[in-house]
Amino acid sequence: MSPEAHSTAIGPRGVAAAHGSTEQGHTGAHPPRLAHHFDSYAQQRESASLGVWVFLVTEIMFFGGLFTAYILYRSKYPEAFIAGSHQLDVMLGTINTAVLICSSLTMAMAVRSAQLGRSKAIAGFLVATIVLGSVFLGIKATEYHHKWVEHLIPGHDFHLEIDHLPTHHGKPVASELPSGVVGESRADVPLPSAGPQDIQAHTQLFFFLYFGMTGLHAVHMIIGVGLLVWLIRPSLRGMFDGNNHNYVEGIGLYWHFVDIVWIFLFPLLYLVGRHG
Amino acid sequence: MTAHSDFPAHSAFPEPIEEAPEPYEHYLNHKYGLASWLLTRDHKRIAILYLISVSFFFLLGGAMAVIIRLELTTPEGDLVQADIYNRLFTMHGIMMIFFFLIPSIPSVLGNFLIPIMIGAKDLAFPKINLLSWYIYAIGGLFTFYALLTGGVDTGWTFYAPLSTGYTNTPVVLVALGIFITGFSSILTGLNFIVTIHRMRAPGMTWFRLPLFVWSHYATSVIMILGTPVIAITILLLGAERIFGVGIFDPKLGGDPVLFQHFFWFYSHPAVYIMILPAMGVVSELIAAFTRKPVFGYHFVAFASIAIAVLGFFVWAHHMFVAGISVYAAAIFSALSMLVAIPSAVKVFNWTTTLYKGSISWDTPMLYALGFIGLFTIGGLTGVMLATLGIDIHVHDTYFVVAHFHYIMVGGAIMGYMGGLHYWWPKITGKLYPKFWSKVGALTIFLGFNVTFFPQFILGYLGMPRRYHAYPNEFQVLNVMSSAGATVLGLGYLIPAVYFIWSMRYGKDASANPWGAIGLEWETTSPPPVENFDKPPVVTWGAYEYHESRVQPSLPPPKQEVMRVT
Amino acid sequence: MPPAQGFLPNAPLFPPRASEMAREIDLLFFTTLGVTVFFSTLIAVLIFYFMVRYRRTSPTQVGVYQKGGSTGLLESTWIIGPLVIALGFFAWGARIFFAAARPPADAKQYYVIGKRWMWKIEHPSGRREINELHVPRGQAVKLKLTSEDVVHSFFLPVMRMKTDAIPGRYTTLWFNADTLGTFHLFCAEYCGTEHSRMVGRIIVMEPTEYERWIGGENMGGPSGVASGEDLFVAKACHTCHRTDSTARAPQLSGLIGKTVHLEGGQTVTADETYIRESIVNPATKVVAGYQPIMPTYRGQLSEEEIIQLIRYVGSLKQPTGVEPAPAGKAADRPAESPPSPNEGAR
Amino acid sequence: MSSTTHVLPLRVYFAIFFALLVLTGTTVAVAFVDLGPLNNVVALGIAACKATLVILYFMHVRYATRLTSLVIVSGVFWLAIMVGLTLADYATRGWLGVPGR
Ligand code: HEA
Ligand code: HEA
Ligand code: HEC
Ligand code: CUA
Ligand SMILES: [Cu+2]
Repeated sequence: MSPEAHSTAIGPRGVAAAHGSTEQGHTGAHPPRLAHHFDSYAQQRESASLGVWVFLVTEIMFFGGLFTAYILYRSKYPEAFIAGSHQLDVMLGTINTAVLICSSLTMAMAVRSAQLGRSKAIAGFLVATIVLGSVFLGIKATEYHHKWVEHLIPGHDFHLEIDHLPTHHGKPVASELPSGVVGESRADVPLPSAGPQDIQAHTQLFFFLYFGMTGLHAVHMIIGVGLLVWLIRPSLRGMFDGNNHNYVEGIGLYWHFVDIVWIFLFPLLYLVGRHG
Repeated sequence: MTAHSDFPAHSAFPEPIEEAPEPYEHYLNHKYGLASWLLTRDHKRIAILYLISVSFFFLLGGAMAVIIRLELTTPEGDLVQADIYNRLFTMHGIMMIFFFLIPSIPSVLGNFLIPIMIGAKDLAFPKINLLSWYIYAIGGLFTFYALLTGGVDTGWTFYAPLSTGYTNTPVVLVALGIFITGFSSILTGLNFIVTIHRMRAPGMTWFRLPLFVWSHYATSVIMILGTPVIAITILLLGAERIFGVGIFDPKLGGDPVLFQHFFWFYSHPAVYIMILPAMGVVSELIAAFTRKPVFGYHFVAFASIAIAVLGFFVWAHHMFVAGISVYAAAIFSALSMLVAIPSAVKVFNWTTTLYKGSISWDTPMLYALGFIGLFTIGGLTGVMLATLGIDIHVHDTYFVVAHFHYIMVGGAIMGYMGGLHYWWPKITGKLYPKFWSKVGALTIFLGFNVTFFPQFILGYLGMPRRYHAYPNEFQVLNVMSSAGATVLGLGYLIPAVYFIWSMRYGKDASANPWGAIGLEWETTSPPPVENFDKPPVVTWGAYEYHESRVQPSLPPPKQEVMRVT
Repeated sequence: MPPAQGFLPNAPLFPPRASEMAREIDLLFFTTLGVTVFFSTLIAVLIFYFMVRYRRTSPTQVGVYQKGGSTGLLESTWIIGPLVIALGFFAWGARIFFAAARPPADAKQYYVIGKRWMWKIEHPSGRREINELHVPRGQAVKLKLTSEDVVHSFFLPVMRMKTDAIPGRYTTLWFNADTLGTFHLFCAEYCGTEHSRMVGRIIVMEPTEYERWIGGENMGGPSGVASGEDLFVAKACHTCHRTDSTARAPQLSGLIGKTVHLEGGQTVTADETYIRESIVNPATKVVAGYQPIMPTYRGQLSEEEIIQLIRYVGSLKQPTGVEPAPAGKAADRPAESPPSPNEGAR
Repeated sequence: MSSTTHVLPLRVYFAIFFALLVLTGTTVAVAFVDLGPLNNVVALGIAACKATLVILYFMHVRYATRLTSLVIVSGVFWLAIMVGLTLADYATRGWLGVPGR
């Protein structure tokens, strides 16, 4: 199953031994910041990185449930999803995407500095990442507030203002736009009489998914910011160098992952049926 | 050695290490006090913490099973009220599955043995290991608290919209308990995967790994890929219940069948979380008590992986009559047939291993052989359930109840008991009375069959499950089942008593009381804190029960190679 | 067929059966059971035999070391053998399952509503009963199931049939009873406190007797179709769904079974679930060429009333002379929607 | 299995960074152009490209072990199982023309 299965004749610790930094045992002096049960820095680092990656896979599946629900309901209620998406602010969404990409860059730089053992630089980039992350969360909070004011919180006095919907003049263009199972069908929602009642119920589903997905994402961001804050002190103390920067690297991987989730959330939530 | 009259010296393989100097330091006695347990990062002590907590939940779940069976002795439903009965089987299912069987073998035996079996000092992330126990305990406390306040009555499957809109029991509390415990499962799986990849001793190649380790690797894969889905499902369920949004509620445009998809996407693979570790145990036992290499090692190893992967493709076989499309039903039925094949491979390879073995009738082996037989019955009835035409009739009847108890009680628990009996001398350094352990094993086997065999017939007769009262003509079989359950319950008491007894009064175990091969038998019983006094280097494959192990002058066996024609 | 008697008079070991399908399912069941028994016995016998034959005789004894281990031949035998058997199960089971899913065209249509904790049943004639299902012998019967609250499951052990009743949708179960008698009806999907009391009886009668029974107590009460027609007027459906050319809404005659083209290019096959959705959530699937002006009737109609309306709509026959177009596109639709590129949109 | 870590030159990071920003701009711009069903394809395609860039360079997977790639691929694969088989049910509902089947 594993790629090493066939190639490695001896176990990973045997490989580590070949690199010469092993066999400290509990008799010899154990190197600083090498946990007692590891033989070498390489072993420790590779364990940590594999651990983080495996964890990120669980995160994929965690968000995956929401994505599945999203796909299903979007294909069931395309109009409602368009109507819901039009309630979101593309501008803010785009800015936030950019902010998050910047923060990924600063995070990557922090990891690089850690690899090079530059304590001050690590801390600097961490602070930059924290600031950018907080900006993202701030903007998100503003958006949430708007939704609250506009009664777009599902289950809580949800009400979709009719005149917020983009009105289309003239005949519906829908029939010119065939689409598949998973796909939006039309430019906008023509709004004569009773239709909106349904749209309203199903738009509530959209907003539930919106809050569910962005909310979980935000929770991950908050945890990430917390972890970054916690990292500042050890990095200033020079804890990290080429041998030992697992914490910076692991938290960095996590941060990038959260960025990737947003990369998918942004078009799925903000950009549905914008054209037309 | 000869002092242990209960366990005659199996001196086929000499004790690998000299008897330790009398009071020697091991993981149990190197520190004392509650804090040294609750703050430990030693995988062996954490395993003990798990052992205590899963046993607690087993007794709790078992106690509920006893009341369930008592209630079902009469058709009227007169012992407890319907509401209570519903809570009983729900909490029975939840405790047994989420808080007992899923963590049992991996977190107790796996935790204790994997590092030793691969020759490591500990799991890759000892702190996370401890954390996972705390998470488990907190989740357990939530659920236990919910139980004290009355428990939930949704069935362990939590189907919407019953669970989201109709019951007024503390669903969110229990759901939260399961959600939290899920993370403990994830962390355990993560730890195992990294440990197996990165912590193997020099010379411990993938195909020298004991099959126990392979099956735990497969289990861990399921844990990390499946468990997050139940977590998100539970979050959605909670959100729907608390905020009244309709992701599963048809009144608001949601779809109740989507809940079932999500739930079974986890819960079907989860049944393999429960059985794979037991299969790993059985592989160890069969090898040790036939003194033979497991027949078809590579096939058995890859069968574990195949089960883990294929197990994710079959979930909707729980939903054949739940309004899914017939085409989807057909796909899932066909895929369910495929997943039976790796199980078949295992069963046949184990049986063939017996051929020309040196078969000992020690207690662990009795459990292992019981496992094979009962798992075969349970598994084949599973295949019957996966057959579309049959499931229309027997879905949600006692046939299903019998199927899964055959696999989970007759299979997984037999494996767990066998493993406990096999490694108990290693874990505690004590021997238990041989006679009573055999009496216990036979009582459990008999009680088990009397309890659950009649349920197959009940199921085909059409008795639906989760029924608190039932038509008169089902009574005879139900009484039989209840009688069996009493025997079964008493059967479980026997090991409970002598295990506890042995911790104080049992004779000391030698390092290798069974004369078995494996790194865990090459260290003292109980093992020292960092598992080995000298870091081991592996030069043998697993189960190399070969004369050359005793007489080094003999040529070693050719490495077993996979030959596929 | 009397229930087979077990060793005790009131403890049958085999359930009664009353349809051809039940017999087929039993045959499949016993075949698979035979395979199960065969393999379980095989394994058990081998285990016991080896256990005794190769019992360890001295504490130092070692098993025979098998050089080279398993052979590809053996392993492929027990991979391919069970695979073939299991796929055989699958094929046979799937055949029955599909047959059980497709009701014959002449099946009489009943409606069943599950509600905690009772079954409400409506006969084709409009007669209603609770927890009892009277059916004529020798007549295919098709049940359209739905639920007012949670998921239930309509289970007739004697027919070896069950189907879940799901809120917001219709599901189908059919059977053709061939044996007279009274048998169990259960709710098989756990639905809350009194789940185990959501039980009843199915009574198979001679057709003549059934006619008498239907006529006998049905004291001129409105038949389902009649009251559906009343509702159609009372709820003002007819104001839009008219038959003349000024209609603002599509004509409903001959709707069931037709392929409907929707706004956005999708198509659906009109069935009960679709009609229900059109009434309760009309804007979800809008017929191509129409404005979504139909008001929602959510919360204004009970499940029974919805069923009345569906039955009424289903009873509206295609105006004679106008055959439904093969593509399912109704000739009376003014829609100019293009042929859809996508089939099977649901 | 490298035992020393791989330090990437700065320009790689900046190149990726700019590529990500450009792709973000593109995805927003394209969303306002009517491409029919292609809109979804483009939106998801761009997102996938961006994710791949982040994974390969910011997360160093290009320079990591094959095991790491295997872990990622299996994550995506299992997600596909979940989405694919669930939708396989919904997409085939009604093919038989019998409600609920
Ligand atoms: C440890 C737990 C466990 C395990 C391992 C299994 C294993 C299997 N299960 Fe089971 N199952 C459950 C626990 C488990 N199950 C539970 C808890 C439920 C009920 C859930 C609920 O609703 O509450 C359930 C329900 C359940 C259903 C749904 C029934 C219903 O509700 O209608 C189905 C249907 O397909 C099924 C099938 C199978 C199959 C095909 C296997 C296969 O993996 C079995 C494979 C094994 C063998 C086949 C035996 C060995 C093979 C041979 C000896 C060779 C000969 C083989 C052939 C000729 C095929 N199971
Ligand atoms: C690991 C899983 C597991 C285990 C071990 C068990 C163990 C047992 N189960 Fe359980 N069971 C489930 C998982 C499990 N069950 C699940 C998932 C369900 C479905 C729930 C649902 O529908 O939602 C279920 C449902 C279920 C039902 C169906 C209820 C219904 O549908 O109405 C029944 C009925 O007989 C039953 C019985 C038993 C019995 C007799 C045991 C015995 O093996 C228990 C034996 C153990 C003890 C008895 C405890 C130890 C001994 C003592 C404490 C001493 C005192 C006792 C005596 C002196 C008698 N179980
Ligand atoms: C205000 C006018 C109006 C009223 C009142 C009305 N409908 Fe409709 N109905 C429409 C329109 C317009 C459509 C087509 C657009 C759509 O599908 O929403 C339609 C569509 C339908 C359809 C789907 C038809 C098809 O060809 O697929 C059904 C079924 C239906 N209505 C039943 C009813 C019933 C039953 C009632 C009364 C309880 C009712 N309608 C009341 C205007 C109305
Ligand atoms: Cu209705 Cu159970
Ligand atoms: Cu299953």
